[in-house]
This record gives sequence, structure tokens and C-alpha cells, in this order.
Amino acid sequence: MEALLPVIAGSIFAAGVYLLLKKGLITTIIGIMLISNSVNLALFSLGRVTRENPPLVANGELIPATPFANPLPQALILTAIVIGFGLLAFVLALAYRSYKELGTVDQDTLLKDPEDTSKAIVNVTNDNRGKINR
Amino acid sequence: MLIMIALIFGVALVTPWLSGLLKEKAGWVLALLPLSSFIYLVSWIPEIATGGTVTQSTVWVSMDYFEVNLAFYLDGLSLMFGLIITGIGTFIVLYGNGYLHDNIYLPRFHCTNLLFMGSMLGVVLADNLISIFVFWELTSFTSYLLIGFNHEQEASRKAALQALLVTGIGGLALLAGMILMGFATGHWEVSTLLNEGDIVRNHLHYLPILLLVLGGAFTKSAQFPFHFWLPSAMAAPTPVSAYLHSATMVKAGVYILARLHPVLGSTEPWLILVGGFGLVTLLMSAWLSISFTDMKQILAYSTVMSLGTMMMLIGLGTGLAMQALVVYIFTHAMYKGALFMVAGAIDHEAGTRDVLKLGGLWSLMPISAVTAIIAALSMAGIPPLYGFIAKELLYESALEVAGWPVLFISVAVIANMAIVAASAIVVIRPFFGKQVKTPHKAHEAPFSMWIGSAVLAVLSMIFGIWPFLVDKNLMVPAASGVWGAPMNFYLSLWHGINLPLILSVVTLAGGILVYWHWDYLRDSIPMRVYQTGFAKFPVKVYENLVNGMLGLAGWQTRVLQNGLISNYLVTILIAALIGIGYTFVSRSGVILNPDFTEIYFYEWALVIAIFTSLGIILAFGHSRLTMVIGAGVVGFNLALIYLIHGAADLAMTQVMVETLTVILVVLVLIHVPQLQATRNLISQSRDAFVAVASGLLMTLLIYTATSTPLDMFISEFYAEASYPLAHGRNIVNVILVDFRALDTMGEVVVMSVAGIAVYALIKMTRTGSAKNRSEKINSGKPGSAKKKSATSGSTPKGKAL
Amino acid sequence: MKIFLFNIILAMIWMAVTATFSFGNLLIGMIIGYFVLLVVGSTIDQSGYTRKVWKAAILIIFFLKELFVSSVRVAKDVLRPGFRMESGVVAIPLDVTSDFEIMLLANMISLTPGTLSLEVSEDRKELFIHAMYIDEGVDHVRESIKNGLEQYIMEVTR
Amino acid sequence: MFEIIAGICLILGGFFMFVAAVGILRLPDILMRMHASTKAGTLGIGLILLAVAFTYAEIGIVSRAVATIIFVLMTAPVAAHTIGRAAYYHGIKFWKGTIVDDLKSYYERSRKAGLSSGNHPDPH
Amino acid sequence: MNGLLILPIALPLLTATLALIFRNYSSIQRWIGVAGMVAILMSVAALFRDVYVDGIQVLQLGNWEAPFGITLVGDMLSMLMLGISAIMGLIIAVYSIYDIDKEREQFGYYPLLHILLMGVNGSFLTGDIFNMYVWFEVLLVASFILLALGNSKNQLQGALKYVIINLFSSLIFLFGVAMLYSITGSLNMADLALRLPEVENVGLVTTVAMIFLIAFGIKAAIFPLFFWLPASYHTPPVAISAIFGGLLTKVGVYALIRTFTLLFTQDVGYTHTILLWIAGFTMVTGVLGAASHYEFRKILSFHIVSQIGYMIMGLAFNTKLGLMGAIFYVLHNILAKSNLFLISGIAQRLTGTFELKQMGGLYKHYPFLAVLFLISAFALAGFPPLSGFWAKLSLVKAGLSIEAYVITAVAILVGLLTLFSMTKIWMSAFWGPVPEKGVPDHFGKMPLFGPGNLYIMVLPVMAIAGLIILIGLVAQPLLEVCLIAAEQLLNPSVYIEAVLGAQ
Amino acid sequence: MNFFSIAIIVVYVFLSLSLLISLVRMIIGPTPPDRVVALDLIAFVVMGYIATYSISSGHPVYLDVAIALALIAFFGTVAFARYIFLRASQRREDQHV
Repeated sequence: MEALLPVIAGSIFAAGVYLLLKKGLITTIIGIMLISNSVNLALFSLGRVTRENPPLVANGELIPATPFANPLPQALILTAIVIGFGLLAFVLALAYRSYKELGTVDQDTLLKDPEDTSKAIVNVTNDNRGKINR
Repeated sequence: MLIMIALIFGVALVTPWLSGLLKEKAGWVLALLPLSSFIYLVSWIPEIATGGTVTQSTVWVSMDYFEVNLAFYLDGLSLMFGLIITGIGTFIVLYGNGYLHDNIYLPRFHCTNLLFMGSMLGVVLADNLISIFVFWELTSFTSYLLIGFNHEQEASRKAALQALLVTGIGGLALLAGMILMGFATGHWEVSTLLNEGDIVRNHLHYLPILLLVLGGAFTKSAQFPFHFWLPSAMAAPTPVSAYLHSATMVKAGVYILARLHPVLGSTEPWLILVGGFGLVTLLMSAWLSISFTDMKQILAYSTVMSLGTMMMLIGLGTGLAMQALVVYIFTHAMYKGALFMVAGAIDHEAGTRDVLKLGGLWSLMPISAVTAIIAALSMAGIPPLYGFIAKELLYESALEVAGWPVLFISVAVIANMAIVAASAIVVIRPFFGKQVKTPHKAHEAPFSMWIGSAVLAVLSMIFGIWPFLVDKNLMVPAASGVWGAPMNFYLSLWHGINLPLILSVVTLAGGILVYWHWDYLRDSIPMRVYQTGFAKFPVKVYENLVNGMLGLAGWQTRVLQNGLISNYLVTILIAALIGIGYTFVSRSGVILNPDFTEIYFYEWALVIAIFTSLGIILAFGHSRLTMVIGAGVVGFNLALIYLIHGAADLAMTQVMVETLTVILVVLVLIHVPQLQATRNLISQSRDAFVAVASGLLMTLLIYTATSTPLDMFISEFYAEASYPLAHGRNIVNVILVDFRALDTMGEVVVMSVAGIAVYALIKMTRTGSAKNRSEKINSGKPGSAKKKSATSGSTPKGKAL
Repeated sequence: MKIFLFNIILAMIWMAVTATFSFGNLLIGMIIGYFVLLVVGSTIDQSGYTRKVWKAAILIIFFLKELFVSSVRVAKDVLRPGFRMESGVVAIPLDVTSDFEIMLLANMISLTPGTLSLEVSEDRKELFIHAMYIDEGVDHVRESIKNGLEQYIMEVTR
Repeated sequence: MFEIIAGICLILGGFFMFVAAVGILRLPDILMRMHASTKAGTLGIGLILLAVAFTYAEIGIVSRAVATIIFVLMTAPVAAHTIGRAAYYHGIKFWKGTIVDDLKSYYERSRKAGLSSGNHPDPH
Repeated sequence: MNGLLILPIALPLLTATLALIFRNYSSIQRWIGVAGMVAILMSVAALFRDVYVDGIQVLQLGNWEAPFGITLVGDMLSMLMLGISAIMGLIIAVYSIYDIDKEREQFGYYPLLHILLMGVNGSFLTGDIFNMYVWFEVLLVASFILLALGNSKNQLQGALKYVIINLFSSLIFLFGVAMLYSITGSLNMADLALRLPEVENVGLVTTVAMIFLIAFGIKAAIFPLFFWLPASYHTPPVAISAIFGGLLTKVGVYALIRTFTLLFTQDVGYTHTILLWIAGFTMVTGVLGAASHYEFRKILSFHIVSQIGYMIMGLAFNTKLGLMGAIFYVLHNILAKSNLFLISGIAQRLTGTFELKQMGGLYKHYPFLAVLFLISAFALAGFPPLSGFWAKLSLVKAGLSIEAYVITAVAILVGLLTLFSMTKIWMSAFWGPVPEKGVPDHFGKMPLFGPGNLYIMVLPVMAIAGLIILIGLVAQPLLEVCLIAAEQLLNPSVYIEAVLGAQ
Repeated sequence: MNFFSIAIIVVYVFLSLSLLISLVRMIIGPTPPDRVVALDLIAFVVMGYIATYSISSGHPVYLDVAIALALIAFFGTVAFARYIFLRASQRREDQHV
């Protein structure tokens, strides 16, 4: 099985990248989802986690039954997965929001680099401008 | 001296408040500052005159890579320049106070003007190469502000930028040259460098150093082909022109070359470059000067001509040339300053500077008239004025040039004819002839405005008649400062009939002749062509350079920063592919030794499942739901893979997170419609290529990295320490909460911030209904997201059953 | 209801006695407690708790049987080439009223042979199910459900 | 003894899983497919979990297995119900063997009565 | 073991929580925010003293000795970065009091600001490569929301690019970490520095170096990877773009300096040549981009890119002087750049726009502001005697001393172009005549100090300008500590010994 | 090669087959609900895998994952169903107004 993991990781990565470059925002996000999955799998396979006992210390034992699966990559992946989830949740919210504000999810049309940004700022800071005028 | 300069800077900074205090009188008070420093410098004359030099040094930065001292070195040369700067500076402060008395920016003028004075003094007095550069840049900076003084007008802003850029690039070249010089000798003090000329001259980098330094000097001193910025800089108010662009700043280049002459000078390239460019400049600008009718333009080009003369003299590098140089600098400062002030006065009182629109002012402005006449005579080099001595010396030194004296002397004579004509123009036209109607009713300028020019003019007459007043105690030390070795000479007005005198006569005659036919000459075709070729064309070149740069910039930005995120990503990916892939293949090479034995059939099933769902995801680009489902399947199978490899917690988390993510995506899908548009085939195939390549690269990297056994010493330690030391049976958990607790803390922070983020994103809203708010708020945090989606999912059920 | 709490208390006592606190042991405690109640029940028990539990047990067994049978039948149909059944969406008038009962019924219907609940009418009077086998006619389906599951459920809940 | 039972449970469970899979592949329309997936699937997973319970006859694991089974029994039909309803609402092609559809007429009625809107929260 | 090392990470967290509790009482929140920054600054000062006096400080968290636990390491470089980030934090916190509106405050502006700082400090302090990844994520997620906070069209447009590209980069970073682990079996950077030279397949190590170059390069916005920066940094409120433009990209630079001096020193000839090329292109493209824009903050954003090039150049020289120049440049650039952003904010408050073409007359009506701008702008262009001069001087010197003439010439010319676009701002916004229409009615009437409370924005700017001048005039101390930092970087054995104990 | 291990192998065979078959259904669709049903079944199959593996590997720990999956997969399915439902009613309203 281990021998196959790199191929799997690579292909998931490829698929993710392909989606990442697509027009639709949601598609891009699904792409990111896949990419993070693939990177986690890569970390897993790079950590040489082989088909062995889970890294647990059985009752009454002091050390786990050897050979045990390498625990460190597991811990790292756990952290990475959770972090990735948090970021993804944020991105989804962002996508939702920008659809509400900008009215489309087509990245080519809506995501031109904004030029003059002062209007936005001024609008947002109305209360302060009131302070200025008085 | 440090105190002196620091004082000037200090006062300059408080000037705005100061002049707020004492309104009109500000100028008079401030004038005391340069005056006092003038007196201070004068007090050194006795010591300098006896061949002594003064060095004062204060450590600024001193470490094993920097030796930047605020060191000052006072010898004849720097003393002369210092006197010129402070002396004329005194009058300029007064003059400016009168000239700009009704200008609201007068305080700012005083401020920047004093700042400039301080930095200029710094340039001529500084000893350390770096500190010279520091002051050098400061002069560029302050002159930028002074030229752009009338900043409401487009022209003066342009001119200011022009001056700043031209001198700025020169300054940077100078810096490089100085650093190279420092590396070559290992010394950063001019005073020590002066004795190390041979090292520099024989050094491998001599030519680069020379070129870089010349770059600095030529740009600053407006030598051909950089001369164009000086005339445009006449947009500045007259006091500025009088001070910066005739008396002081433009001479900084001359000064630096004169200063470094002992170090770099008297070599073949030096003679050719400095002398040659000087020669070209002086010839060109002399005749340009009489092609204009604006007094300031005429004076400006004549200044350029004088600068060219100085350069030529430096280039010649003979002892006589040195004498000529110092005398010429001295006299030029006096008469040109005076003339500029007069021109300004006329402009100020009569409202125009165009000699054609002026006439017969002598009765209205007698003092200015007299001053102008004296100064002009000195400029034309007519006895008994100091300018005459200078010209004599110039001719003499031109005559004794090794090589082709004929060339030099003839050029000098021809150029001086034009100058004679020019000086005639600037005096005769405005003051004599019949009176003409001028914009303002002209009257004599106020005291503060004529005193300076008057004094200077008178001085140049006095020194002309009694040269010994200055030569022993000023000219000789200065000349020897340039010469690099003590020299001795005396100046006199009358050498009897000799070749230079004859030449002077010739020059005078020629000049008068030229003046006679000026009106015709000015409008003649060749003159026009000449003017366009040498006055306007360089400006055009400069402008085209700037515009070209801007065009390039615009093009590059349009190409790179085109706002298409997919293009950004593709660029990044391709860069990564090339960078990583090339390195990988060329440096490491692919190592493949996987063994595909012992893969159970059910594992094959998982693999097939993953690939199938990937295929589904890619194939069903038009149905996002299907893509999400596919992604979910992939996630589940990954969880299974983790599980098979004994990573229970991992599998658990994977399942949880995957499902939650899918749920969140679906929740968003509910609110965000499907996008119909797709890319064209080319970009699709481009994307496909990039994707496949990156996937392949990743696979190969992993194979290569895993081809060698892994040292699991850390995990073994964890395994041993987990229960006995950390009292945890699940090693992965122990790692998370104990060995690497900080990671977990960060993780928690990320999660909670993401929660806040989603909350803010959804709640800070002007659109969108309350219901989908509540959903999305909770979807930030996994636990509540579960609960929420449960209720949201069961809403229809609750209704249904 | 308090009798049920009593049962739990009995279970607790059992756990205390056996001094092993675990889900399984709680289960055992419940069962023993239930039998205790079954014995002494009639004296202290008015709410027919024991009877209901008994019925519930029967219901569960019945349900499991149905589940098994239905699965077997589905298996038969699935694995046999060609389809000889007739199917359709059938409306079933309801006697049960409370949400809980309806949910229970719907779920069980979904798990029993050839029926899958789809929708409940606004007025809670009708339950729409998708039936796989209405070869013997729609009414037969209705009958089987009303006499089968619904009866059992009502016995438990009433 | 337990081993034998566990083995039988396993095989049966696997078999029913398989049946469910074949069912959703073969059966003619989606509601029929859901019959297969719901019933056979639930039974299959239940049996396999039972097998786990029998293999490790420890109380902890048994209770966990049982809890899971109960949970599955509770959720599977609900899920089936929601999907089925959604599917029906989404509009399905009934296969030729479909002879009656009361729900259709019901929806017609309720829409006339304007009730349907209350029933279906309007999406954005 | 020095317990102080945890403070720069713990204090922001504490402050953030407090501020979150009081998120509905804006005044309390503000003061908590400022006070927290002061506390951080003080703790950093104490730490700095320790490092300056007795060398590199180390904290083994949970007493698990390296490489098994996570180690916090404070060497001179980290200290300098920490110091500057603390100062910037304080400045920004004060500036925000006026610049940030109520709504943003209620939605957790101050907590997020502190979390951001926490992430930044964490990545400066950590001695563990995976932990650095975690901190990057922390500061990333905080920056995401700070960027999007307010939900204006532009912000969302910018934020989407920023978010997507940075997510991708951190995934690459994670993959790089995985590769490192799989070839060495360790995550502690000091331990890695010991083990990497023993790897037979040097090429693979170089490849990993490339992966990190890409990952950090995206964060630091180097040449082919910088596009997200000019697309996003000019969209949020000024205070935010100031701290972004000043601090965030420099974290990437810090990571590059750290990894390419400590870990990837096997194949310097190859990697650092690539760095040199990247540096050149980054400088040029950035400054050209700036030259082609007429929006105040966009110009500044492009300049960030071009000046990243200088820092990379210093790193690529890989000499003591070069590194010293790079570090000094980073510090000076953070000050000058942020200050320019802050000034742009004030200018926008006065003229109501960021578009240079619609600005003007600031020199006429607000000479003091003009002076402040001049100081920052010419410091950025490296004019003496301001802070930028020393950075430029040392970099040019470093370049000439190793006879890298071409890149030095490029650097010098880019400096001139920087000057050009700075004067572009100056000549239109300050010298330019007051535009006829579109000027807010308070323009010219509202004083910098006095009614309108504008001084809350001006004071921080004055403070930074003062720092710039101070550094320029009294460069010796800072140059010396930068030199110490460079020496420590070029001699990793000190670092390794401090972390792992004597070998 | 006792009965038990044979049983395990048989189960793996069954499960693998079911996984692949349900994937086929997922491919051919034709409607989203079909795919959701397929996903639902796949979740079941995966649960089966996990349970079986927790037997064959001799580590009952893995059972927890199965439980987690059982808990969570349900919500996923419901979410999908809700999505389909809402989209459908949306479409209907578009038709009927």
C-alpha cells in the first residue's frame, strides 16, 4: 500500500490544481480542499507510516507494541487538518460574502485589481468624518 | 567647523517660527548667520596663507565595515569656496528677503536656503568621502526644493524633478566611485588620499573610478551633455539662481574634481575626458547664450560656459592652469552673482526679463545700472577688472597646453567673443537705448536688493586693480590645494604687450562685432538650428527617456498585474515547476524503488475508488454538487487509508473534518448559484498541463525522498517517554498536548479566529437575511456546525413528520 | 414515568452492588430491575409500565424480523433478472397523532418491506409512502401497515 | 462459538451490503433504489457491527457496537426519508411499473390551497 | 532557559482575549489594545537586553529538551524583528484609535490585531520548522480577516486573491516541511542544521530549499510570485495596510534569511545565485509597477515589492556586510514604508481620495505633513542623513566588495526610480495646485492639531519620522546590533549549540 | 485458514465490490439524488470496512472511527438532501410565478 500513496497524493494534487485554476470560485475552493488533502497524504507517506500497530500503550504496558506506526506525522497531520479546516471555513464564508457583495463568482470578471479604494474607506468611516467636520 | 554647519542647520530648522516672530526683519537677522561663519572662515586665512591645513574630525559611525567620520579639512581650496558660499550667501539672504517680501512662502525659502548653505559648506569642507557624499546629496535635495519653489507652476515642478534626477543619478555614480576609491586605497579621508594618488592611478579600477566620479561632477556642474538642466532650473526665483546656479552648487562638480585632482588627475584619460568635455561645453554654451533674449537664460548659458572653462582648466592640469582656475572661479562667483541679482532686480521692478522688452532703465535704476556695467565688464574680461586677469591667465594656460595649443586657444577665443557679446547684451539692452513701456513702472530696487550686487561688483574692481590683496592669502593656497603641492605666484593686471593681451583685444573686437549683428544673428537659421540642436534636443532626449521608462512600466504592469487570479496562480505554479523541477532533475535526479507487492485487493478497491471519484470531480465540472460528493468520497477513502496504516485518531479527524467541510460547502452552494461560463480550450489545456506536471513532480519527489530509510529517533523517544514521563497511553494525543503543545495552541487560536472571521464576514452585512446568517455564523466552529447543520437538515423532517 | 426512574434507581443499586460502573452493567441492571418490577409490579404499578416495556420488546423483535425479511426480499428481487413488481406512491390515512408516533411509524415503514415514507400531509392525516410491491393492490398495502406496525406502535404508546 | 456466529454475521452483513450496492445499481428508479440502500444497507452494517461485538466479547466494545447499531437504525430511515422527499420534489422519472402516485395529486391540491409555500422554506 | 521568551507570544493572546471580552466597549478596548502593545514592547526590551548581554536565549517548552520538544530561540535577528514588530504594533494601535471605525472595532479589530502580532512574534521566535508553519497560519488567518473586515467591494476583491494564493503557499510550505522531515527525521531547526549536511543526496536538499524558496517567496512577494500583494494591500483601512505593508511581507523575508543561512547552506553557489537573480528582477518589476500607477497606496504597495528585492539581494550576497545591510534594510523599510502608508491615510482624510490626480495643495496648507512625508519618502529613497542611507550604503558596499557590479548598478538605478515615484507623489499631492472640485469642505480649514482629533493620527507618524531621523543621525548602535545578528547568522554553530547544548 | 479468516476475506470481497458498484451508480447518476444515495451507501460501506478492519487487525480502537462516521455521515446526507430540496423548490417557484 505504501508504494501507492505517492501516486495517490500526486493525482489528488493534480486534480486540485486543475480545479484551483478554474473560473468558478466554489470550484477553486474545492480545489484547495483537495490540495490540502493531498498534502496531508504526502506528509503521511513521507512520514513512513507503515501498516503496523497503532501508536498506543496498552494497559499494563510501558511502551507500545513494536512495530508501531510512526506517531509524529500523525500528530502533524492532525494539526494541519484542523488548521486547514478553519481556513477553509473562512474561505467559504468569504466566497459567500463576496457573492453577496459583488453579485458573481466568476473570478475573471469580478476580481480585477481594484483601483481607487478611497471611496470605500470614506464610506466605512463616516462616523469619524463627522468628528472631523464638527 | 562642525559646530558652524550644525548651527546653520539648526537655525534653518527653526526659521519658520523665527520669521514668524520677526516678520520683515527676518532676513536681516538671518543674514548674520552666514556673515558670522564668513568671518569665522576669514579668521583662518592667516594660517592657511602660510601653507597650513586644518583637520577637524568627529566620529560618526565607526565599525569594521564603516569609517564614516564627520571630518573637515580646511585648505586653500576649501577656504576659497567656503568664503564664496558664506559671503555671497549673506547677500543672498538679504536679497531673497527683499525679492520675496510679499511671498507667503518666504519663511520656507529662508529655511531651505539656509539648509542648502549648510550642506554646500559641508561639501566643500568635508574630508571623509562618505560625508562628502552625504552633503552632496543634501545639496541635490535642497536645490530640488528651491527650484520647485514656485510649485504652483507646472514648469518649475518639471525643472525641479529634472535637476533632481540628473544630479541624483550623478550623485549615485559618485558614491560608487568613492566607495571603489576607498576599497582601492583603504582610506576614506581625502586628506590622506591626497598622498595616495599613485595607488589609485595604478589601480586596476582606476578607469571605472574616474568615469563614476566624472559622472557625478559633470551632472552636477552641467557639463555637456547634461547641461540642459541648468537653464531649465532658471524657473527658480532669482535669488536661488544667483546663489545655486551661478555661485555655488554648480561649482560643486568643479570643486570635487579640483579636490581630487591630486588623486586622479594628470593622466591621459583625465586630460582627454575632463579637458575635452570642458572644451565642448564651453564652446557650445557660449554661443548658445547669445541665442536667447531672456536675461536669465543668457546668464545661465554663460554660466555653463564658465563651468566648461573651469573643467577645461582642471583637465589641463598644468600649474598655470591651476592659477587660472582658482582666479576664474573667484571672479566668476563675483560678477555672475552680481549680474543675476541685477537681472532679478530688473525682473522684479520692471516685470520682465526679456532684453527686447527693456530699455533705458539707467535713469530709473542708476545703482543697478552701474553695478551691472562693472560686473559685465568683468565678465567680458576688460581691464582693470578682475575678470581680465582671469582671462589672461586662461589664455596663457591654453597657450602652453602640451599637444594642440591651437585648438584650445582658438576655441577659448571664439567662445569668449560670444561671452563679450553676451555681457554687452545684458547691460546695453536693458539700461541704454530709448525707454520702452514695461509691465511695471520700473524704479530703483530696495537697498536689500542692490547692496549685494553692488558690493560684489566693487570688489571685483578693487581686486582687479590691486590683485595682491587676495593672491597671496587666497589664490596661492587655493591653487596649491588643487595642484596638490605648494606653489607660489603673484598676479598683476599688466604684463606688458604679449600674446594673451593681443588675443584679448581680438576677442573684444570680435565680441563687439558679434553684438553689432546680434539681432540679425539671433534670428538667422543656423542659430535657430544650433539652438534646437544643443538647447532643446537634450531636453527632448531626457523627456523621451522618462516617458520610455513610464511606457515600459505601464506595459509590464499590464502584462503581469492583469487582475486575473488564475493567471497569477499559473505564473506562480510555472515558476515553482521550473524552480523546483529543474533543480530536482538536474541536481538530485529521480530515484524510484517502490515495491507494489503486498497490496491487498481491498486496498486496490480503495485506490480505484479514489481515482474514480477524482475522475468524477473532473468530469462533472458543470455540477458542483457532484464535485462535492466526489470530494467527500475521496476524503472517506483517505480516512480509510489512514486507518489501515494504524492512524486511528487521524482517520477519525479526517472523517469528521471532511464531512463538515462538505456540509459547509453545500451550505454555501445553497446560496451561491452555479457559474455557467467556462474557459476556452487553450487555457483549459494549459491548466491541465500545469496540473499534471505539478502532480507528477510531487509524486516523484515523494518517491525520491522515501527511497532512503527514515531516522525515527524522535518517535522512538516519544514512544518511550509517552507513558512513563507524560502519563498518556495514546502517543499521538501525548504529542499533541504535551510534546508539541505549542502547535496545538496555535491550532486552537486559528480555529477561534476563523470563528470570529466567519462571524464578522456574515454579520457585518448590509444584505442577506438573518436566517442564513445564523447558519453561517456557527459553521465557523466544527462542533456548533454539526449541531446547526443537523437542525437545518432536519427542518423539513420536523415539518414533514 | 416515575416507575421508569425507579427502574433506573434499581439499576444503579445493582451497579453499586456489583461495583462495576459501565454501560453494559447498567443495561444488565435495567433488565434485572425490570424483572423485579415485573414480579412486584402490579402492586406499585398503575401506569402499565411493565406491559408497555413488554410490548415495546415485542415491537422491536417484530421490527427486526420485518427488517430482515424485507432485506431478503429486496435481495431476491435485486439478484433476480428482470422486475416483476409494481410500485407506486400510496397515501395512508393515519390514526396515530403525536409527532413521536408519526416519526416512529415513518421510520419503521422506511425499514420494513417494500415501503418508504416520503411525506406527511399538512394536517397530519395522511402519510405518503412509496411501496415497491402493490401487486395485490393499494388497499392491501394500507391494511398491512395499519394492522401491522401502526397497531404495535399504538399498543406501546397508548 | 462466538467466532462462528461472528463469521456468519460478517458474511451475511457483507452479502447484504453487496445486495444494497447491486440494488442501487440495478433498480429502475430512485425510490426503488433507496429501498435497497436503506434496508439492505442498514441490515448489512448492523450485522457487521454485531460481528464486531461477538468477536471481542468485551462489554465496552459490545456496548459501543450496540449503540452504533441503534444509531444507524434511527438515522438511516430519516436520511432515506429526506433524500426521498427531496428526490421526489426534485422530480423523478417513475419507471413503467409505477401504477399510482397519490402524492402528486396532494401537491396539486396543496399548491392550489397555497399551502406549499409554508411547507418549503424559500431559499435565497 | 529564559522564560521571558514566551511573553511576546503569550501577551498578545492575553490582550486579545481581554479585548474580545470588552468588544462592545470601544474605549476600554482601545486602551487594552494600546496597553497590551506597551507590555509587549517592554517584554521585548527586557529580552533584547538578555540577548545583547549574554548571547542567544533558548526556551525548551515543557522541559522536553530539543529536538524532542518545541524550542523558542531568541537570537539577535529575532530580537530585532521582535522589537520592530512591537514598535509597529504600538504605533498602529494608537493610529487605529482614530482610523478604525466603530463597526470594525465591534467585530474584533483589536483582538485580531493582537493575534496577528502573536503569529508574527511566534514565527520570529520559534526554533521548530513545523511550529513556524503553525505561526504562519495564525498570522495568515488573522491577516485574512483584517483584510476583509468591513466587507467593502474592494476589500473582498483584494482579499480573495490574497487568501487563495496565500493558502496555496502555506500548503507548499507544509509539503516542504514534510520533505525536510522525511530526509532528516527531525523538525527542530538547529537539529536540522546538524543533519542536513549528512544527507548523501545533496541535490534533494537543494530541491527542498527551492520548495521553501517558493513557499516563503510567495509570502515575501518576490519576483514571479508577488502579484497578490499589489492587488490587495491598498484595499483595507490605512492602519491595516500600514501594518501589512510594513510587517507581514518581512516575515517571509525573515523566514528566507533564517532558512537560507541556517539550513540550506550546502549548495550556496546554486541557491544564492538564483536568489541574486530573483532579487534583481524583484527590484526592477516592483519599481516599474510603482512608476506606472497613480494611486497613493498602490504605488507604495509596488514599492514594497521592489524593496523586498534589496533585502533578498543582501541575503544573496551571503557576506557579513550583505546580511547586515539586509537586516538593517528590513528594519528601516518597515519604519519608512508604514509611515508612508499612515501619511497616505491622513492625506486621504484631508483630500478625501487616494488618487494622486485628484489631490493637491497639501504642501500649501499642511507644511508639517509635507515635512513628515519628505522625511519618510527620502528615507525610502535612501537619502542621507536618513535611515535609508545606511541601508543603501551598506548594500552597495557589500555588492562592490564582492564585485557584483551588475546587481549593484541595478540596485542604484532602482533607488533612483524609487526617488522618481516618491517625487511623483510629492509633486502631485503636495506641490500640485488644489483641485477645483471634489475637495472636502474641511480641507485647509481643519488643523492637524486641534479640533477634529486628527492629531491621534499625526502623533504616531511624528514618532516614526523621529525614529527615522534618529536612526539616520545615530546609526552606530543599530548598525552594530545588525552586525552582531549577521555574525550569528553566518556562524550557525552558536545557534546550534545554544539550542542543542554543546555537541 | 479457519472459517473466521475466510469469512473476513469474503466480507472484504463483498465490500470492495459494493464500493465499486456504488461508484458506478455515482458516475451514471443520472440525477443528483442518485449520487447522494450512492454517497450514503458508500459511507455505509466505509463503515463496514472500518468495522471489518477493526476485527481483522485485532485493534478494536478503530471501531470508534466507525461510530464517528455513523454519527457524521448522516448529517452530510441530510445537508445534501436539503440542498436538493431547496434548489428544487426554488426552480418550482420560478416556474409557477
